[in-house]
Amino acid sequence: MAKKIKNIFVQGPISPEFIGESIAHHSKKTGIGGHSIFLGQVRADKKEGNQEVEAIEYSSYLEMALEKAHEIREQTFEKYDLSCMHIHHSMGRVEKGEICLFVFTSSKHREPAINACNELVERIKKEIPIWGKEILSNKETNWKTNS
Amino acid sequence: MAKKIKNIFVQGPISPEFIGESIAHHSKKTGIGGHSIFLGQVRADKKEGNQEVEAIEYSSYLEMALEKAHEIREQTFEKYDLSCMHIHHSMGRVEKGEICLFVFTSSKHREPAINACNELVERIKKEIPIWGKEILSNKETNWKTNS
Amino acid sequence: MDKQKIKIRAFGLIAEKMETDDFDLEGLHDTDGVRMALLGKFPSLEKIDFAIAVDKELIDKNTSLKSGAEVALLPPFSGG
Amino acid sequence: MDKQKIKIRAFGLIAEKMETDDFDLEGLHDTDGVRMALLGKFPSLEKIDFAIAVDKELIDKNTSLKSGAEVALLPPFSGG
Repeated sequence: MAKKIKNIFVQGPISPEFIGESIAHHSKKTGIGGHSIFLGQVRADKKEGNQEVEAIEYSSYLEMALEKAHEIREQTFEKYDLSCMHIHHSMGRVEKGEICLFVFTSSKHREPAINACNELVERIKKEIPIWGKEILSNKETNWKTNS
Repeated sequence: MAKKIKNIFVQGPISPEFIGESIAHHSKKTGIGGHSIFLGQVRADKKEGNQEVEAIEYSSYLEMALEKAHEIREQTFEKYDLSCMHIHHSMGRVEKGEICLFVFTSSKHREPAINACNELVERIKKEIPIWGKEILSNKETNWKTNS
Repeated sequence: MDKQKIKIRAFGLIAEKMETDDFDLEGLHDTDGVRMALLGKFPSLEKIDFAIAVDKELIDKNTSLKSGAEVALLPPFSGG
Repeated sequence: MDKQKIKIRAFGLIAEKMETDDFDLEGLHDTDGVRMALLGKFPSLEKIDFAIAVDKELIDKNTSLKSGAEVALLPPFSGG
Protein backbone atom coordinates (compact mmCIF):
# COMPACT_ATOMS: atom_id res chain seq x y z
CA MET A 1 0.00 0.00 0.00
CA ALA A 2 2.94 2.34 0.63
CA LYS A 3 3.57 4.86 -2.10
CA LYS A 4 6.75 4.49 -4.08
CA ILE A 5 9.62 6.54 -2.67
CA LYS A 6 10.85 9.02 -5.27
CA ASN A 7 14.50 9.78 -5.81
CA ILE A 8 15.15 13.47 -5.17
CA PHE A 9 18.85 13.34 -6.05
CA VAL A 10 20.51 14.45 -9.26
CA GLN A 11 24.19 13.84 -9.94
CA GLY A 12 25.94 17.21 -10.31
CA PRO A 13 24.19 20.54 -11.00
CA ILE A 14 20.53 20.96 -11.95
CA SER A 15 20.48 22.47 -15.43
CA PRO A 16 18.27 25.44 -16.38
CA GLU A 17 17.08 23.39 -19.40
CA PHE A 18 15.82 20.67 -17.05
CA ILE A 19 13.91 23.33 -15.11
CA GLY A 20 12.40 24.71 -18.34
CA GLU A 21 11.37 21.20 -19.41
CA SER A 22 9.90 20.51 -16.01
CA ILE A 23 7.75 23.66 -16.32
CA ALA A 24 6.71 22.69 -19.87
CA HIS A 25 5.45 19.30 -18.61
CA HIS A 26 2.71 21.08 -16.69
CA SER A 27 0.95 22.67 -19.66
CA LYS A 28 -1.39 19.67 -19.95
CA LYS A 29 -2.51 20.18 -16.35
CA THR A 30 -5.05 22.88 -17.07
CA GLY A 31 -6.41 22.93 -13.52
CA ILE A 32 -3.20 24.64 -12.39
CA GLY A 33 -3.29 28.43 -11.97
CA GLY A 34 0.02 29.09 -10.21
CA HIS A 35 3.49 27.59 -9.87
CA SER A 36 5.99 28.49 -7.19
CA ILE A 37 9.66 27.64 -7.68
CA PHE A 38 12.67 27.97 -5.42
CA LEU A 39 16.19 27.49 -6.73
CA GLY A 40 19.30 27.26 -4.58
CA GLN A 41 22.46 28.42 -6.35
CA VAL A 42 26.05 27.86 -5.17
CA ARG A 43 27.43 31.17 -3.96
CA ALA A 44 31.09 32.16 -4.35
CA ASP A 45 31.38 33.22 -0.70
CA LYS A 46 34.55 34.89 0.46
CA LYS A 47 36.37 32.96 3.18
CA GLU A 48 39.33 33.64 5.46
CA GLY A 49 42.72 34.22 3.84
CA ASN A 50 41.21 35.73 0.70
CA GLN A 51 39.84 32.36 -0.38
CA GLU A 52 36.59 31.96 -2.29
CA VAL A 53 34.13 29.08 -2.60
CA GLU A 54 34.70 27.46 -6.01
CA ALA A 55 32.22 24.61 -5.69
CA ILE A 56 30.25 22.58 -3.18
CA GLU A 57 30.46 18.81 -2.99
CA TYR A 58 27.25 17.31 -1.64
CA SER A 59 26.93 14.00 0.16
CA SER A 60 23.99 12.40 1.90
CA TYR A 61 22.79 9.57 4.10
CA LEU A 62 20.87 8.38 1.08
CA GLU A 63 18.39 5.91 2.58
CA MET A 64 17.41 8.23 5.43
CA ALA A 65 17.29 11.26 3.10
CA LEU A 66 14.84 9.56 0.74
CA GLU A 67 12.63 8.36 3.59
CA LYS A 68 12.62 11.84 5.12
CA ALA A 69 11.92 13.49 1.77
CA HIS A 70 9.02 11.09 1.26
CA GLU A 71 7.61 11.93 4.69
CA ILE A 72 7.94 15.68 4.02
CA ARG A 73 6.28 15.18 0.64
CA GLU A 74 3.31 13.28 2.09
CA GLN A 75 2.84 15.78 4.92
CA THR A 76 2.96 18.72 2.52
CA PHE A 77 0.38 17.18 0.19
CA GLU A 78 -1.77 16.60 3.28
CA LYS A 79 -1.42 20.19 4.50
CA TYR A 80 -1.76 22.14 1.22
CA ASP A 81 -4.15 21.75 -1.69
CA LEU A 82 -1.50 21.07 -4.34
CA SER A 83 -1.70 19.73 -7.89
CA CYS A 84 2.01 18.89 -8.12
CA MET A 85 5.20 18.87 -6.09
CA HIS A 86 8.75 18.22 -7.28
CA ILE A 87 11.97 18.26 -5.26
CA HIS A 88 15.44 17.87 -6.78
CA HIS A 89 18.73 18.19 -4.91
CA SER A 90 22.25 17.79 -6.27
CA MET A 91 24.73 15.15 -5.16
CA GLY A 92 28.44 15.42 -5.89
CA ARG A 93 30.16 18.54 -7.16
CA VAL A 94 28.29 21.72 -8.11
CA GLU A 95 30.31 24.74 -9.27
CA LYS A 96 29.66 28.31 -8.09
CA GLY A 97 26.78 29.84 -10.05
CA GLU A 98 25.21 26.43 -10.67
CA ILE A 99 21.91 25.26 -9.23
CA CYS A 100 21.86 22.67 -6.43
CA LEU A 101 18.22 22.75 -5.27
CA PHE A 102 14.98 22.93 -7.26
CA VAL A 103 11.64 22.94 -5.43
CA PHE A 104 8.53 23.24 -7.61
CA THR A 105 4.91 23.34 -6.40
CA SER A 106 1.69 23.95 -8.34
CA SER A 107 -1.90 24.59 -7.32
CA LYS A 108 -5.22 25.90 -8.61
CA HIS A 109 -4.85 29.22 -6.77
CA ARG A 110 -1.50 30.72 -5.94
CA GLU A 111 -1.45 30.62 -2.11
CA PRO A 112 -1.04 26.85 -1.55
CA ALA A 113 1.79 26.63 -4.10
CA ILE A 114 3.63 29.60 -2.57
CA ASN A 115 3.21 28.52 1.05
CA ALA A 116 4.09 24.89 0.36
CA CYS A 117 7.20 25.87 -1.62
CA ASN A 118 8.49 28.06 1.22
CA GLU A 119 7.84 25.40 3.83
CA LEU A 120 9.48 22.69 1.72
CA VAL A 121 12.67 24.73 1.35
CA GLU A 122 12.87 25.25 5.13
CA ARG A 123 12.20 21.58 5.88
CA ILE A 124 14.64 20.29 3.24
CA LYS A 125 17.45 22.38 4.70
CA LYS A 126 16.66 21.45 8.32
CA GLU A 127 15.48 17.86 8.12
CA ILE A 128 17.11 16.05 5.21
CA PRO A 129 20.55 14.55 5.96
CA ILE A 130 22.63 16.26 3.28
CA TRP A 131 26.04 17.83 3.77
CA GLY A 132 27.82 20.38 1.62
CA LYS A 133 31.61 20.54 1.57
CA GLU A 134 32.84 23.85 0.21
CA ILE A 135 35.87 23.59 -2.07
CA LEU A 136 37.93 26.78 -1.81
CA SER A 137 40.13 28.41 -4.44
CA ASN A 138 43.27 27.05 -2.69
CA LYS A 139 41.73 23.51 -2.82
CA GLU A 140 41.15 23.48 0.93
CA THR A 141 37.71 22.44 2.11
CA ASN A 142 35.23 23.67 4.64
CA TRP A 143 32.00 22.04 5.82
CA LYS A 144 29.11 24.33 4.99
CA THR A 145 26.76 25.33 7.81
CA ASN A 146 23.16 26.37 7.28
CA SER A 147 21.93 29.43 9.15
CA MET B 1 18.43 60.98 -13.89
CA ALA B 2 15.32 58.80 -14.04
CA LYS B 3 16.00 55.12 -14.65
CA LYS B 4 14.87 53.67 -17.91
CA ILE B 5 11.39 52.19 -17.76
CA LYS B 6 11.52 48.49 -18.65
CA ASN B 7 8.89 46.81 -20.77
CA ILE B 8 7.24 44.02 -18.80
CA PHE B 9 4.97 42.85 -21.64
CA VAL B 10 5.45 39.85 -23.89
CA GLN B 11 3.18 39.19 -26.88
CA GLY B 12 1.36 35.89 -26.31
CA PRO B 13 2.42 33.19 -23.83
CA ILE B 14 5.71 33.10 -21.91
CA SER B 15 7.56 29.99 -23.05
CA PRO B 16 9.20 27.53 -20.63
CA GLU B 17 12.37 27.81 -22.76
CA PHE B 18 12.46 31.56 -22.11
CA ILE B 19 12.18 30.85 -18.38
CA GLY B 20 15.01 28.30 -18.57
CA GLU B 21 17.20 30.78 -20.45
CA SER B 22 16.38 33.51 -17.99
CA ILE B 23 17.55 31.24 -15.14
CA ALA B 24 20.71 30.33 -17.06
CA HIS B 25 21.63 34.02 -17.43
CA HIS B 26 22.16 34.20 -13.67
CA SER B 27 24.97 31.66 -13.45
CA LYS B 28 27.60 34.43 -13.80
CA LYS B 29 26.13 36.22 -10.77
CA THR B 30 27.94 34.16 -8.17
CA GLY B 31 26.77 36.33 -5.27
CA ILE B 32 23.28 34.89 -5.64
CA GLY B 33 22.29 32.05 -3.28
CA GLY B 34 18.56 31.79 -3.95
CA HIS B 35 16.02 32.45 -6.68
CA SER B 36 12.27 32.65 -6.18
CA ILE B 37 9.95 32.28 -9.17
CA PHE B 38 6.20 32.63 -9.52
CA LEU B 39 4.42 31.55 -12.70
CA GLY B 40 0.79 32.26 -13.49
CA GLN B 41 -0.79 29.68 -15.82
CA VAL B 42 -4.12 30.03 -17.64
CA ARG B 43 -6.61 27.71 -15.97
CA ALA B 44 -9.37 25.91 -17.90
CA ASP B 45 -12.04 26.99 -15.40
CA LYS B 46 -15.53 25.59 -15.76
CA LYS B 47 -18.17 28.26 -16.37
CA GLU B 48 -21.97 28.31 -16.50
CA GLY B 49 -23.66 26.24 -19.18
CA ASN B 50 -20.92 23.61 -19.23
CA GLN B 51 -18.51 26.05 -20.87
CA GLU B 52 -14.78 26.03 -20.19
CA VAL B 53 -12.11 28.72 -20.45
CA GLU B 54 -10.12 28.05 -23.63
CA ALA B 55 -7.83 31.06 -23.48
CA ILE B 56 -7.42 34.50 -21.93
CA GLU B 57 -6.89 37.61 -24.00
CA TYR B 58 -4.95 40.24 -22.08
CA SER B 59 -5.12 43.98 -22.66
CA SER B 60 -3.62 46.86 -20.74
CA TYR B 61 -3.45 50.61 -20.28
CA LEU B 62 0.11 50.33 -21.48
CA GLU B 63 1.61 53.69 -20.45
CA MET B 64 0.12 53.55 -16.97
CA ALA B 65 1.00 49.86 -16.56
CA LEU B 66 4.66 50.45 -17.36
CA GLU B 67 4.85 53.45 -15.02
CA LYS B 68 3.21 51.47 -12.24
CA ALA B 69 5.44 48.45 -12.83
CA HIS B 70 8.47 50.75 -12.67
CA GLU B 71 7.28 52.22 -9.38
CA ILE B 72 6.65 48.75 -7.91
CA ARG B 73 10.08 47.66 -9.12
CA GLU B 74 11.87 50.61 -7.51
CA GLN B 75 9.98 50.23 -4.23
CA THR B 76 10.71 46.51 -4.09
CA PHE B 77 14.44 47.04 -4.68
CA GLU B 78 14.33 49.64 -1.91
CA LYS B 79 12.55 47.32 0.53
CA TYR B 80 14.40 44.02 -0.08
CA ASP B 81 18.08 43.25 -0.51
CA LEU B 82 17.83 41.80 -4.01
CA SER B 83 20.42 41.01 -6.65
CA CYS B 84 17.91 40.78 -9.51
CA MET B 85 14.25 41.23 -10.30
CA HIS B 86 12.40 40.36 -13.52
CA ILE B 87 8.70 40.74 -14.30
CA HIS B 88 7.06 39.50 -17.51
CA HIS B 89 3.34 39.55 -18.28
CA SER B 90 1.57 38.40 -21.42
CA MET B 91 -0.44 40.63 -23.75
CA GLY B 92 -2.88 39.22 -26.28
CA ARG B 93 -4.05 35.64 -26.37
CA VAL B 94 -2.73 32.93 -24.03
CA GLU B 95 -4.20 29.41 -24.30
CA LYS B 96 -5.17 27.30 -21.27
CA GLY B 97 -2.10 25.60 -19.82
CA GLU B 98 0.19 28.36 -21.07
CA ILE B 99 2.08 30.79 -18.85
CA CYS B 100 0.95 34.44 -18.62
CA LEU B 101 2.99 35.78 -15.68
CA PHE B 102 6.64 35.24 -14.75
CA VAL B 103 8.07 36.92 -11.65
CA PHE B 104 11.71 36.16 -10.83
CA THR B 105 13.70 37.48 -7.87
CA SER B 106 17.21 36.62 -6.68
CA SER B 107 19.20 37.41 -3.57
CA LYS B 108 22.24 36.35 -1.55
CA HIS B 109 20.14 34.58 1.09
CA ARG B 110 16.75 33.11 0.32
CA GLU B 111 14.41 35.27 2.44
CA PRO B 112 14.53 38.54 0.45
CA ALA B 113 13.98 36.73 -2.86
CA ILE B 114 11.01 34.77 -1.49
CA ASN B 115 9.35 37.70 0.26
CA ALA B 116 9.87 40.08 -2.65
CA CYS B 117 8.49 37.57 -5.15
CA ASN B 118 5.31 37.05 -3.12
CA GLU B 119 4.78 40.78 -2.66
CA LEU B 120 5.39 41.47 -6.36
CA VAL B 121 2.75 38.95 -7.41
CA GLU B 122 0.18 40.54 -5.07
CA ARG B 123 1.01 44.06 -6.23
CA ILE B 124 1.04 43.17 -9.94
CA LYS B 125 -2.45 41.68 -9.67
CA LYS B 126 -3.85 44.57 -7.63
CA GLU B 127 -2.08 47.63 -8.98
CA ILE B 128 -1.18 47.16 -12.64
CA PRO B 129 -3.94 48.06 -15.14
CA ILE B 130 -4.24 44.77 -17.02
CA TRP B 131 -7.48 43.04 -17.96
CA GLY B 132 -8.05 39.41 -18.89
CA LYS B 133 -10.94 38.45 -21.16
CA GLU B 134 -11.75 34.76 -20.87
CA ILE B 135 -12.60 33.09 -24.18
CA LEU B 136 -15.00 30.21 -23.56
CA SER B 137 -15.42 26.99 -25.53
CA ASN B 138 -18.58 28.38 -27.19
CA LYS B 139 -16.60 31.51 -28.24
CA GLU B 140 -18.44 33.70 -25.75
CA THR B 141 -16.34 35.91 -23.55
CA ASN B 142 -16.24 36.81 -19.90
CA TRP B 143 -14.16 39.46 -18.14
CA LYS B 144 -11.94 37.77 -15.60
CA THR B 145 -12.06 39.01 -12.00
CA ASN B 146 -9.20 38.66 -9.52
CA SER B 147 -10.03 37.46 -6.03
CA MET C 1 -17.80 78.65 -26.32
CA ASP C 2 -15.85 76.34 -24.04
CA LYS C 3 -13.20 74.55 -26.09
CA GLN C 4 -11.41 72.69 -23.29
CA LYS C 5 -10.75 69.23 -24.64
CA ILE C 6 -10.46 66.08 -22.48
CA LYS C 7 -9.17 62.82 -23.89
CA ILE C 8 -11.14 59.77 -22.75
CA ARG C 9 -9.63 56.29 -22.78
CA ALA C 10 -11.66 53.22 -21.90
CA PHE C 11 -10.51 49.68 -21.13
CA GLY C 12 -11.84 46.17 -20.67
CA LEU C 13 -15.56 45.85 -20.02
CA ILE C 14 -16.05 49.64 -20.22
CA ALA C 15 -14.60 49.86 -23.72
CA GLU C 16 -16.74 46.88 -24.71
CA LYS C 17 -19.93 48.56 -23.43
CA MET C 18 -19.08 51.91 -25.07
CA GLU C 19 -17.96 50.21 -28.27
CA THR C 20 -15.07 52.66 -28.38
CA ASP C 21 -11.90 53.11 -26.36
CA ASP C 22 -10.55 56.50 -27.31
CA PHE C 23 -12.42 59.79 -27.91
CA ASP C 24 -12.51 63.43 -26.84
CA LEU C 25 -15.03 65.33 -24.75
CA GLU C 26 -15.31 69.12 -24.72
CA GLY C 27 -16.36 71.66 -22.11
CA LEU C 28 -15.66 69.58 -18.99
CA HIS C 29 -13.54 70.81 -16.08
CA ASP C 30 -13.51 68.05 -13.52
CA THR C 31 -13.87 64.27 -13.21
CA ASP C 32 -17.38 64.43 -11.74
CA GLY C 33 -18.40 66.31 -14.89
CA VAL C 34 -16.78 63.61 -17.05
CA ARG C 35 -18.57 60.87 -15.13
CA MET C 36 -21.95 62.60 -15.57
CA ALA C 37 -21.40 63.22 -19.26
CA LEU C 38 -20.41 59.60 -19.80
CA LEU C 39 -23.40 58.20 -17.91
CA GLY C 40 -25.62 60.42 -20.06
CA LYS C 41 -24.04 59.12 -23.23
CA PHE C 42 -23.69 55.49 -22.12
CA PRO C 43 -26.43 54.62 -19.61
CA SER C 44 -25.21 51.00 -19.37
CA LEU C 45 -22.16 52.23 -17.44
CA GLU C 46 -24.35 52.88 -14.43
CA LYS C 47 -24.11 49.29 -13.24
CA ILE C 48 -20.39 48.89 -13.87
CA ASP C 49 -17.72 49.34 -11.25
CA PHE C 50 -14.80 51.42 -12.54
CA ALA C 51 -12.02 53.64 -11.26
CA ILE C 52 -10.78 56.83 -12.92
CA ALA C 53 -7.17 57.79 -13.61
CA VAL C 54 -6.18 61.31 -14.62
CA ASP C 55 -2.94 61.38 -16.59
CA LYS C 56 -2.17 57.84 -15.40
CA GLU C 57 -2.75 58.56 -11.70
CA LEU C 58 -5.72 56.95 -9.94
CA ILE C 59 -7.95 59.54 -8.26
CA ASP C 60 -10.36 58.92 -5.41
CA LYS C 61 -12.27 62.21 -5.36
CA ASN C 62 -13.45 64.83 -7.80
CA THR C 63 -10.40 66.24 -9.58
CA SER C 64 -10.14 69.32 -11.77
CA LEU C 65 -8.92 68.83 -15.32
CA LYS C 66 -6.71 70.93 -17.54
CA SER C 67 -7.22 71.04 -21.25
CA GLY C 68 -5.59 68.00 -22.85
CA ALA C 69 -5.90 65.86 -19.72
CA GLU C 70 -6.24 62.11 -20.30
CA VAL C 71 -9.07 60.56 -18.30
CA ALA C 72 -9.00 56.76 -18.21
CA LEU C 73 -11.93 54.55 -17.21
CA LEU C 74 -10.59 51.44 -15.51
CA PRO C 75 -12.65 48.39 -14.57
CA PRO C 76 -11.17 46.23 -11.76
CA PHE C 77 -7.74 44.95 -12.79
CA SER C 78 -7.42 41.25 -13.54
CA GLY C 79 -3.84 40.63 -14.59
CA GLY C 80 -1.88 37.49 -13.71
CA MET D 1 31.40 -13.46 24.57
CA ASP D 2 29.01 -10.77 23.45
CA LYS D 3 28.61 -10.98 19.69
CA GLN D 4 25.94 -8.30 19.20
CA LYS D 5 27.04 -6.36 16.16
CA ILE D 6 26.17 -2.71 15.54
CA LYS D 7 26.74 -1.11 12.16
CA ILE D 8 28.20 2.40 12.37
CA ARG D 9 27.81 4.90 9.53
CA ALA D 10 29.47 8.29 9.62
CA PHE D 11 28.89 11.34 7.43
CA GLY D 12 30.38 14.73 6.60
CA LEU D 13 32.87 16.14 9.07
CA ILE D 14 32.54 13.04 11.32
CA ALA D 15 33.53 10.65 8.54
CA GLU D 16 36.40 12.97 7.65
CA LYS D 17 37.69 12.99 11.25
CA MET D 18 37.34 9.20 11.62
CA GLU D 19 38.82 8.58 8.17
CA THR D 20 36.14 5.94 7.68
CA ASP D 21 32.39 6.03 7.15
CA ASP D 22 31.23 2.45 7.62
CA PHE D 23 32.33 -0.14 10.20
CA ASP D 24 30.97 -2.50 12.84
CA LEU D 25 31.21 -2.37 16.62
CA GLU D 26 30.60 -5.38 18.86
CA GLY D 27 29.27 -5.77 22.38
CA LEU D 28 27.26 -2.56 22.61
CA HIS D 29 23.61 -2.40 23.64
CA ASP D 30 22.61 1.24 23.59
CA THR D 31 23.50 4.53 21.94
CA ASP D 32 25.24 5.95 25.02
CA GLY D 33 27.53 2.93 24.88
CA VAL D 34 28.21 3.58 21.18
CA ARG D 35 28.96 7.24 21.89
CA MET D 36 31.45 6.32 24.64
CA ALA D 37 33.14 3.67 22.51
CA LEU D 38 33.50 6.11 19.63
CA LEU D 39 34.92 8.91 21.79
CA GLY D 40 37.46 6.41 23.14
CA LYS D 41 38.48 5.38 19.64
CA PHE D 42 38.32 8.87 18.07
CA PRO D 43 39.05 11.52 20.74
CA SER D 44 38.74 14.32 18.14
CA LEU D 45 34.95 13.74 18.05
CA GLU D 46 34.67 15.31 21.50
CA LYS D 47 34.50 18.83 20.06
CA ILE D 48 32.14 18.02 17.20
CA ASP D 49 28.40 18.54 17.31
CA PHE D 50 26.53 15.54 15.93
CA ALA D 51 23.14 13.84 16.15
CA ILE D 52 22.53 10.09 16.18
CA ALA D 53 20.00 8.17 14.10
CA VAL D 54 19.11 4.55 14.83
CA ASP D 55 17.83 2.74 11.77
CA LYS D 56 17.26 6.09 10.04
CA GLU D 57 15.30 7.66 12.91
CA LEU D 58 16.84 10.55 14.86
CA ILE D 59 16.96 9.84 18.59
CA ASP D 60 17.18 12.41 21.37
CA LYS D 61 17.89 10.16 24.36
CA ASN D 62 19.74 6.94 25.09
CA THR D 63 18.18 4.18 23.00
CA SER D 64 18.70 0.45 23.24
CA LEU D 65 20.04 -1.35 20.19
CA LYS D 66 19.24 -4.72 18.70
CA SER D 67 21.89 -6.73 16.94
CA GLY D 68 22.27 -5.47 13.38
CA ALA D 69 21.06 -1.96 14.20
CA GLU D 70 22.46 0.83 12.05
CA VAL D 71 23.73 3.77 14.09
CA ALA D 72 24.44 6.88 12.02
CA LEU D 73 26.53 9.83 13.20
CA LEU D 74 25.14 13.00 11.65
CA PRO D 75 26.78 16.41 11.79
CA PRO D 76 24.39 19.39 11.32
CA PHE D 77 22.67 19.15 7.94
CA SER D 78 23.69 21.67 5.30
CA GLY D 79 21.74 20.86 2.18
CA GLY D 80 20.39 23.45 -0.23
